[in-house]
Amino acid sequence: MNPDRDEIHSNGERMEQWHRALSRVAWIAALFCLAVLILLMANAYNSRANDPLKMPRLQSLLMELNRNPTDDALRAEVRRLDRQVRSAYFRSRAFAMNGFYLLIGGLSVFLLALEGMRTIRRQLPQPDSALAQNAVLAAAANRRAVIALGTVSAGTLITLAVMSRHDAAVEYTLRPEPLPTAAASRSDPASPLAPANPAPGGSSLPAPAPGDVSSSPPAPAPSGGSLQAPSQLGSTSSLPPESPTPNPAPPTPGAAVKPKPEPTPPPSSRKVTALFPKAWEAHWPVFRGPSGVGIALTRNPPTSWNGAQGRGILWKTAIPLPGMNAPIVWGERVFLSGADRTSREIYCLDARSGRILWRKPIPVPPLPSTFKVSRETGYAPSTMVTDGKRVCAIFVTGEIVCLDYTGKQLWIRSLGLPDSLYGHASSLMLYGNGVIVQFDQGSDPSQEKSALLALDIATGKTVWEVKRPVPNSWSTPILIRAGQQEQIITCGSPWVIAYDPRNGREIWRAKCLDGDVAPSPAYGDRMVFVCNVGASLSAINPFATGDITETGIVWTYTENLADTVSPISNGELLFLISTEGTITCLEAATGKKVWEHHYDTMFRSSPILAGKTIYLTDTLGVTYMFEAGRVFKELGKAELGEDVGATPALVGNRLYIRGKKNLYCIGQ
Amino acid sequence: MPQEEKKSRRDFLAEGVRTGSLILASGVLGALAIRAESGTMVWQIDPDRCISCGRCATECVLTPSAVKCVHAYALCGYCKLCFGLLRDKRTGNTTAAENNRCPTDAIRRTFIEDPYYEMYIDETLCIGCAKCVKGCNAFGNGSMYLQIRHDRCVNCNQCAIANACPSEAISRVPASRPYRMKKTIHR
Amino acid sequence: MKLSPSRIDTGLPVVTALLAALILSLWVRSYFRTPALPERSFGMDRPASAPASAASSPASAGSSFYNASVPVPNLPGSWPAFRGAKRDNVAVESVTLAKSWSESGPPKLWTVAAGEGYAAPVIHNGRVYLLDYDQGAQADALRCFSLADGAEIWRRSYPVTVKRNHGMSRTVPAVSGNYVVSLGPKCHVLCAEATTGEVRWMLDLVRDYGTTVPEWYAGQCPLIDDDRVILAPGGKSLLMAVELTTGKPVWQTPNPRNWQMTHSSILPVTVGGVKMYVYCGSGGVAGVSAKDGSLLWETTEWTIDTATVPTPVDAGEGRIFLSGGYEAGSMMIQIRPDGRKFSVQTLFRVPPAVFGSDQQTPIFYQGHIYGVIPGGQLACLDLTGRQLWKSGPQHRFGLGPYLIANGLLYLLNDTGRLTVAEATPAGFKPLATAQVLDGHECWGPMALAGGRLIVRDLKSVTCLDITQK
Amino acid sequence: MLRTENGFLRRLFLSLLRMPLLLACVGLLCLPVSSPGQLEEAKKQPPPEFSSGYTPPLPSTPLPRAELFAYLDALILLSALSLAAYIVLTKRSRSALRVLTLFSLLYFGFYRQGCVCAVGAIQNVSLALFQNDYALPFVVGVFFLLPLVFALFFGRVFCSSVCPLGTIQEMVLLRPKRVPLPLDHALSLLPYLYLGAGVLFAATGTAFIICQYDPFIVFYRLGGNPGVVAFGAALLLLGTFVGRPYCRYLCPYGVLLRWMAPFARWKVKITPAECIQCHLCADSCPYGAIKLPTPPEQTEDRLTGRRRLANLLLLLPILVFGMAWAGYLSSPALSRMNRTIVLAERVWKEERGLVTGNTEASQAFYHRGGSPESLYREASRIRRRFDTGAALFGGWCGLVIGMKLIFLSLRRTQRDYEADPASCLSCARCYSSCPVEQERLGKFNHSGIRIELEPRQR
Repeated sequence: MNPDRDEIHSNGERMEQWHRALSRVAWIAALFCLAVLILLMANAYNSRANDPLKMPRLQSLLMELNRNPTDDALRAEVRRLDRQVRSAYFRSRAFAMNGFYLLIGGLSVFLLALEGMRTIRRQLPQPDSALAQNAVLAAAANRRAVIALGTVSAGTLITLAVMSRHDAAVEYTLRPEPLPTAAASRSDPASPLAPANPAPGGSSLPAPAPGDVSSSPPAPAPSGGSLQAPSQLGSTSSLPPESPTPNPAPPTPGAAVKPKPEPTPPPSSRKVTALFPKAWEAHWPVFRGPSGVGIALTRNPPTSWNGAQGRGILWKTAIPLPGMNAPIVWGERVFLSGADRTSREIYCLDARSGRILWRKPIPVPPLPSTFKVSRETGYAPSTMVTDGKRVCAIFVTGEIVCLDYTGKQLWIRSLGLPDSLYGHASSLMLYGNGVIVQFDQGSDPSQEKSALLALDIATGKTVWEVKRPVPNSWSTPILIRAGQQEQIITCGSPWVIAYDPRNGREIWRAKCLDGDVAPSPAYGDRMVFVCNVGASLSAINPFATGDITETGIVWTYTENLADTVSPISNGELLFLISTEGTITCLEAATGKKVWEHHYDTMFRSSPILAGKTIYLTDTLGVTYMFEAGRVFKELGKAELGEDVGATPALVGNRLYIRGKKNLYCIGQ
Repeated sequence: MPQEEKKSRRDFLAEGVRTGSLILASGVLGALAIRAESGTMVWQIDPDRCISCGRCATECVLTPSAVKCVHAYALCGYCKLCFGLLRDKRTGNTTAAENNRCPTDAIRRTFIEDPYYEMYIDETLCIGCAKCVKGCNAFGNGSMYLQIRHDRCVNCNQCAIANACPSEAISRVPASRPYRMKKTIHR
Repeated sequence: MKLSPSRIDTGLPVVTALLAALILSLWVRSYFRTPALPERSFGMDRPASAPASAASSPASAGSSFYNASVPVPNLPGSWPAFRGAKRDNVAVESVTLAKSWSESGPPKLWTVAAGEGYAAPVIHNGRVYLLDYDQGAQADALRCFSLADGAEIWRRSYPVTVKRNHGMSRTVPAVSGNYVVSLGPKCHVLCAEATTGEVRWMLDLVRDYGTTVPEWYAGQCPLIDDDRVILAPGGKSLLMAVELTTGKPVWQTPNPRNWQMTHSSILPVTVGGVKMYVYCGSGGVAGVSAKDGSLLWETTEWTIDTATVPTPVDAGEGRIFLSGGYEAGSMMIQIRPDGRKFSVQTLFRVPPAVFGSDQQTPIFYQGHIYGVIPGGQLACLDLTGRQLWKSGPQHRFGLGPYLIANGLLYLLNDTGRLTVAEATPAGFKPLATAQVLDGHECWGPMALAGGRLIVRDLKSVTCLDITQK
Repeated sequence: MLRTENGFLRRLFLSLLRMPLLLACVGLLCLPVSSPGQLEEAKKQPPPEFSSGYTPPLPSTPLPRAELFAYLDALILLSALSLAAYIVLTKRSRSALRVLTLFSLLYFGFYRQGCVCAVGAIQNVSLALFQNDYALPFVVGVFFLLPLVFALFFGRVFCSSVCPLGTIQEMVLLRPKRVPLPLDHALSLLPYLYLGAGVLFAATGTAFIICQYDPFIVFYRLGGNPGVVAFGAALLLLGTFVGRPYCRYLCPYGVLLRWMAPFARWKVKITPAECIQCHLCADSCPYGAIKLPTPPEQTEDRLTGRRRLANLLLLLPILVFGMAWAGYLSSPALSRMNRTIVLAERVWKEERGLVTGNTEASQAFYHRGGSPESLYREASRIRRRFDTGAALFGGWCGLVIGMKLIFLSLRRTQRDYEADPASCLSCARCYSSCPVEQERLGKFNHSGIRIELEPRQR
């Protein structure tokens, strides 16, 4: 015997043995899989009876039990069945999961065995001789097959086409724009919804002659005298950044934005600009900066700091009494107020060192025990104003006080304890020599408790006062110039009202807010923006008089509305910040959403725009800096290390942030 | 060498196509991805839209469903007579099987102080059937609601429940904000 | 070491087969070995020790307030008890009521703040009475206001600890002559002088009559009938009458089946010349003789597991209309004299989609029944149990109250929007609507006297002038 | 893109005409509307007054898989693709490829549960292209793009061993049978139609049908729609003797790869050197991707062929426009896949009393206080998209059928046995059938006949 041959033989023999072994294993694995599959199916079938969501037997037992509530045997049966169903459900779930794994395992063994068998019995390639066929005939057959399938698919489409048009329900699309009140509003010119004829000059908004105020609906006559306009107006070229606004995009149907009712843009002279004296430009004399809408005029604001490490912090001064009011700055002086239940104080700090130059306690009578303010408001929520010589402050209790720069009290008067849900919190404003106080209170507007007042900053005497048809609110007014018309814009529920700052005469009003109104208005290019949670963000055309609810609201937006934080606009874009942390960027002209970004935090203080950067501080003291552009871009983030509720002040190259306990000055 | 020339021309063409498609594809995709919040999206239920129809329990690709009941304690009225827990038709106010609404015994209550009880949901037992949600919405504060739990959800490209949802309550949300919790601020 | 060939082709399959069989048997075994879940029972969630019911004697530790300087206006009209003088929620006003309002709605005369709840006022002799809960003082407070301007005339309070549990106060006092009677959330009955608020007598139904305070506190509004106060304490007696002047029991109906107190109130009705009081207890409905409190009839057909809130409605000719929430729907029963007793027959029963009321009591008016059904729509039912109309999905009123005055239906929705509509079986015909309250849960019943409509939300009470100017 | 200039101008004109009306509408919308949502809000209770110092716990919010892992997936995809390209083109090893296949099956299949895959990503890309409110997640973009880029350079290496849909079919292929060529050609139209439908429904925001009817994902997830499970099981059973039925006759992503692969810089070559025309490899491809040399004799004269081609070229525009028209007409039926359309039609009918009762969806719609008018507007907007989309889809179907016929009528000459780069799945099976390859590997033993070739069973 040739040992070599023998070896080959025995090798072949062994391979045959292996082949047989694997074939048997494959059979076993197949049987195993089959068994598992059958058991799984049996389990699935069985578990249908134990579906906890469908238990007809249990349901009928329960109904029976409801008929015989005293039948304890029935009750026990219900409990037993309930337990059985639940147990069976979870048991069969576990069983099925394990079964699936076993099935996969069995299949793997099966496939592996087959693979092994194939490896043992290799075969030579055996090309099919029939492959070499007539190419022309083959191509013809191929074409026929393709045509057959093509016919089938075309037939399907045609069947669908034939079927689909014979249905009444497609009719709704035959009218692309629904015409809800077409007939009504056309035929009835007296209807309040019927639009006025377009006025000459391209504007379709009804524009009664100026001065014809008496004809506009409720325009309460203001009492008292008049204020003088600020002597010299600030140049408005630097704010807001003006951009040549292209024609607003035509409305897209179905968008969340209401179409702009004016197809042609108003003449370019119709611009909304800030209203403040030029002398204010180097200071921060009122809430949210000289413009009152949070636009800082500085060119090189600080961009990074850290309160805990002291990096970038020029100084930090503890403020003795708490207050949610924001610091105001004039020259090298910083003013703020603080108060608790028993005392009210005003502080003057040196802007260079942070030293408290003086602190002035304001004598106030003790509060009645019934008077309560919310913890979040505190006793000094309103920001002060200064005209460069004097500072005025108002407290939650309605006392308004004026001091000179040495801390001497010039006058004090009380507007009475406000009947306000959270306490008076609207900040003061300043127009010429008039301190503007939006003193909204009461829950029922018909009681006429709310008023807008202008007090002479020198004497505290009322220059004019006008009653407001709104309940308590917490929003601070802003001053704007719409074309040549100076206006105070006030927010209340439901009315947004514009007054002439000289005499308090009402210019226009729009009904578009609701709820507890706290955010201040903003303005941009040609519009005024107001918002509150529960209502909407509305863009109002301020070039009008009378009740413009139906004519003056250019667009509205209803998502992620602000309930505390005021919106801010750079003219082209509008930024809406919700307390819950969502920042929405909208196109100011159309209200279209440009972007949205969410920070997982809470915002209560209002944003500041410096150059192209928006500074926004959250309640934990983290200031987020992001670009006021068409794409969200975070430019930086800086921590103060202390909770913050007040809006910062940004003047020169210094940023002042009031934390819970300390005032920080940030800069180089 | 026409053959060679032809070949090199073809290669050149292929090269051109390759470069062109690369530039085009990366340009288009770059433009698509540059939009804000282009991170991972996950599926979530808007509790304000949910009508507790019960499809979440049956339509999810997972069994039991990735949808579970979440309890917003800050919204809860802590009722002793909790309609998320107890059936409308009862024989007494005990939590025994005949009075309990939950088919899998996933809701437990613990006594806090008179008259308040805390409801706790055992997610290992919850199958997302929305029976408690329906009860809590009908008679209670609506503090119980369904959410897709992301420790279970496999984040299908097309959510099977979203397809079946009659109230279009399920949509994609950024993975950085994966829940739509009910607002818990009382106004 | 080489494997013997003969061992491979039998050994490997045998090992595999054994393994497969083992795995299979383990898997199948796991199905039968999984421990069953425990049975769902009760008791584990109960408080460790039952809270000791503070058996206080509130009458002694009360406080009061009386401001004699508040002028009491001489205004016409009266709404002396829950659902008005005839307990039918239908008012006949001598003034003309406005059928349309300006945009701002009917003028608001005054608003006063109240503790959280749904307790509604009654009006009598220019005074408004309200059983309020004073959260600050932790006390029930029976308060009296001037109908003209809402100025508080007097207040009588006694300490009771009530925690927010879907509101705190929820009962309507009853006033008759110079007495006002109230039933507090924890079943304290107070009788006070209507003009000064001086306490006449007090009862603690829990302590004295074994009442169990219902879930979410008592909702029963006491009934004054001549010189008696009719109460349904459950517990020791199903119903009882006490003297209005002294609080001494006149008669007590035994309660052998231990029916509990519900949120439903007592309906006086006369059938076949016999005056009786009809009450929905926890276990059914019963009628007792007004004379001596003897049980005239009872039925266990009508029970609602969760809470019986609406009061039975007298639908005339011995018909009693019962309705409820929690899927109960409605039922009409017929009471007929049957010898010395009375027989009860069910005329029809309808599901809640046809008619049912979660909280408010429906109104029987000119042969038809009006009420807000689950889902919030107003519906009209005829006396055969047929639904004639629904207000439609655009007109929903939630759990708010409604009443009929001079043929007009006044409906308040949950959020304080008042709607006036014609009360006609021909259909829902709204006339005017206005937002009159800003708060929510405007669930307290309304009271109307002399064109002054008093409405409330969770935290305040407001008086509206709904007359035609 | 889908909005035509013409329609836009018409709408602008109409909206100018309706200006007074719009003003009225704006006024109407400003009036306070009380919706059921507000009623719901009103039902909420203030929080309980706890006296025992109890503080309510916060509901837990388990987070989804971290974004980092998504990037890791992309990295693994890149590595797997690179490895596959190396194995297929340089190492030319089928066994190494099998190991990678197994890895992909386990990782992309069972571990990552088949999501996100490149196949489904087509729809995300279409949705992002046509719906402005959907942003394409970066990683999905990568999953979509990477296999295509690799196909541009290395052929369809993604199909070979990375795609989770392909690997599971690769595993079950036991006894490959040849699919009759006409059937193969006809069925190969299906992926194009499927792609068209997938893009249409994704771009209109209707559904992701490719994912919805993904037949194998149900196995990776151990559960899913019973119908899809049955479909998947059927495909796997079919796949035991028909090579990769899904990849060849359904996969829409394969269409894109098919377009890229012919331009690949490095392609699968059956023989490492010169083809010796031994035709041993002819039957080695289970996927029918080996092109055979053209037989020398032709029985058809050139003129007939040319005439047919000319006819087909003339037919093409007719086919395209005819099908586009049919598609446009069938858009109402197709659009009923969209839930908004279905809801709008239902509400429309309900409002007019054409049907009685509510569906759950219409009930939910009324419950959330939706305005039918805005629903109709939205539905009309979707319908307009569908009109355009369905016309494009029909045109696409016509184009695909016509082009296929034209390609089948083109006369090509080929001398060697070559893998068709468009349909070659780079599975590396053919390599071992080539004697030249065996020689390269040194498996020819000249002392005796010992050829180890890829096993075949018949």
